[in-house]
Amino acid sequence: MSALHRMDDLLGMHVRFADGVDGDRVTDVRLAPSSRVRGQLNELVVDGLVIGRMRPGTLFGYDRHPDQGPWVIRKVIRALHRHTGYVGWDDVDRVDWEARIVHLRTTGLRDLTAATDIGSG
Amino acid sequence: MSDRIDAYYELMDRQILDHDGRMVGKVDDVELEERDDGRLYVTALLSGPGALGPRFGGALGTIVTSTWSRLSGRTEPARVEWSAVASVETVIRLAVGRTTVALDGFETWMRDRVIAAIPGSKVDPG
Amino acid sequence: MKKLFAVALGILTAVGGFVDIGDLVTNATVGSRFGMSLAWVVVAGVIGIVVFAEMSGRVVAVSGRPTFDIVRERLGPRVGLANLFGSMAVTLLTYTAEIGGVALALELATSVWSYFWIPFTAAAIWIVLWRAKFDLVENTFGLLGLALVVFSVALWHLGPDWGDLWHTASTAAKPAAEPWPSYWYYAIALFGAAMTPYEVFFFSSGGVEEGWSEKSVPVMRSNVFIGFPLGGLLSLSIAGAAAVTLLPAGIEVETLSQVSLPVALALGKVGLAVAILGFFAATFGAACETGLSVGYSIAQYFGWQWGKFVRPRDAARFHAVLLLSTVTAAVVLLTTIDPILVTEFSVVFSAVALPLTYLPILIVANDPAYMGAHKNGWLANTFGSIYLVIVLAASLAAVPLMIWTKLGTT
Amino acid sequence: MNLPRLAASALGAVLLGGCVPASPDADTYDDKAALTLGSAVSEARTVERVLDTLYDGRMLRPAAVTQLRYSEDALDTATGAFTELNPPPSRDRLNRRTTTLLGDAGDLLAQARIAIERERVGDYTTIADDLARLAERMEKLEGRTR
Repeated sequence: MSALHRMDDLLGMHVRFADGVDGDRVTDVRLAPSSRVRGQLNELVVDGLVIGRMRPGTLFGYDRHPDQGPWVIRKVIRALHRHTGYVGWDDVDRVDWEARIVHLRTTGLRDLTAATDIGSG
Repeated sequence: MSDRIDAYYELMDRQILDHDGRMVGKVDDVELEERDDGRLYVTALLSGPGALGPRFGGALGTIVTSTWSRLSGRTEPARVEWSAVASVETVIRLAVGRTTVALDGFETWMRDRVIAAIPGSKVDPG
Repeated sequence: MKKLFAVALGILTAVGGFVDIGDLVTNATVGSRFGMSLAWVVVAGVIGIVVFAEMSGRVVAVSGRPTFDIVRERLGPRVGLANLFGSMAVTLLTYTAEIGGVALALELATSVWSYFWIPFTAAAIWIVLWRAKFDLVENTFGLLGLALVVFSVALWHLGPDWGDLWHTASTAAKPAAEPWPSYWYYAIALFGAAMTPYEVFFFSSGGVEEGWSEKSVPVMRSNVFIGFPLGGLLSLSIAGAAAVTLLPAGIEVETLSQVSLPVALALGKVGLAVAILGFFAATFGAACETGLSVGYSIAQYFGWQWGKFVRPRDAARFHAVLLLSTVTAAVVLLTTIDPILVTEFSVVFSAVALPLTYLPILIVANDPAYMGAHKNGWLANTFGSIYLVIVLAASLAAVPLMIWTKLGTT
Repeated sequence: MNLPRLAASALGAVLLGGCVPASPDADTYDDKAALTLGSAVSEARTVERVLDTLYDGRMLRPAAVTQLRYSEDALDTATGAFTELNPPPSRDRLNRRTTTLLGDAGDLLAQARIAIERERVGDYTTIADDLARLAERMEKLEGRTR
């Protein structure tokens, strides 16, 4: 039986590292095209989680584009989001939807790089 | 479509256009299906107060959701199958027309009940 | 040749459309009490709106995303909704003031009580929003608004001591009788009048209405870099005319007819008639812009179809919002509240609400995902950052000063 | 100073927790007198110019009628707000002088309205000159009080 969930349930879930450390949360969900095509596009699959503190500015993009201006905002937002990092899906042990906790196999975060390197649109 | 997408940064809360470029709604949420391989697949885009309400959380969220479900007579929000999506840019373009996705019950109600009654509503000002 | 005409038309409508009831009242009031000592604020406000409008115009031309799409995409639905409420409260307040302004202009032309005109004005504005083509509205009232050039002619005709005017302006020499808190209160009111949020809601949504693309950026820039500063000159002329004729006589501006008094003194009946026409066109055009801005912003937040480029029946909720906000504004005015007072509240709360939309636009103008190669250069970011600080400071100081100076009356 | 503005400033004052008491002390009374006189001067000088420009054909009649309506209303409101204050004993003379001047201003504005109504162009300049002199006297008193 395939369970249905909503993206917004994933956002803000608490994250527990393999060594029991928690306090960080899911601030974004990285999707990647899967091998199967449905309609015009490949189906998207959750490929990883952006993890950090739920502070203002998660959607501003300064954690993804290190040189994004202006300087004054970049300094403030990057300081707020200095803990932000990334885990691949294979680093995820399991997602407890009821307790809203993501259990990880790893103890650390990888650096976050922009998902789409080219300026889309 | 570019390679990988960050859901909140590039998909959620984006404007959805039908294949004529007509605005049909926002990506108010995204439906994920947990399959046997344990992975979460995007199966549909969700639009309308039924999807947006819960995201407000708290009293506002419940009010929005319950009012919507009472007025629309539905409990599940409107869905746009992923197969209907043509491209993901700064907007989400659909491969189908707006009648197919039928996202906007409120729009149709307002058009038929109020706007159509006012003379000149069919005149193209262009 | 056609392109040249389009550019010229764009600039002219930008000039004619720049001044609204907030600019008319605030500049005349400031001129009559502080002379030209607050002129630097008008200059700062014009530069600010040029920076802000250019950024939002470039964002919509390149990414196709008008202001409130961006507010929701970059602040999320919850903060976006709070932003929507704040911005719409101010825009509705401005819409009410503009409709009141039209009624006051009609009162001036006919001596018939302004409240008599409010239902007719509101109906006329709504009919224009319902039927007229977008650029028909823009061009007609933009060009008619040029009648306000009569204030510059009047100021010139009054033959003031330009040296003295320049001196008070450049040294911000506040008249001794006026206390400093009132000076700063009116500085913020003037700044709010020059940088009113609806101007950017309308400007960016207009980019979608007119189908801008990357190729439209140069024309957009000519409108903004030439049209807005010339519009700012009109504001300065209104303040200058009041400074030269009303300040020495101790006349404090509290009515639209006092705003036009300097023109009568300088140019007589014909000048006054042209000024009144200018009042009507400026406020009617601004009323259409603010009315549309309410509809644009709410529709963009919820993703409803909006815009004059589609038939009303295809943008039913958008037009329902236009109808509802027009009726609301008319009802508020019919409580016989003084439109001049509504205007004063609208310019101050414009300053309060400005950061709500200034910050997201500044961020997105730098976001490669939206702008690609068209993102802010160092110049846009330098001015953008300076004005971020100014806009935040004005926003924080506005309400405390309003209470402290009791709307500038003490 | 018209009613809604006064209401708004009262609201402002209340927000500050310092609403204008019905029996203010001497300083507050002086401030209110100066403020009221200032507003009366503004209305008197406005109507003076309306009459002058109307007389030499530089003013549109509807605009003049409209301005008279607002000036009378503003003066009436300002006078009302001032006369309802109980002056401290030390300010009885100021109270008498101010209320007399405000009364004269009210009469002149009414005369101006009637003259414009009847288009008695001959009276425009006489009323305008009276207004100019009255404004002068009010301004002097205001200067001494502020």
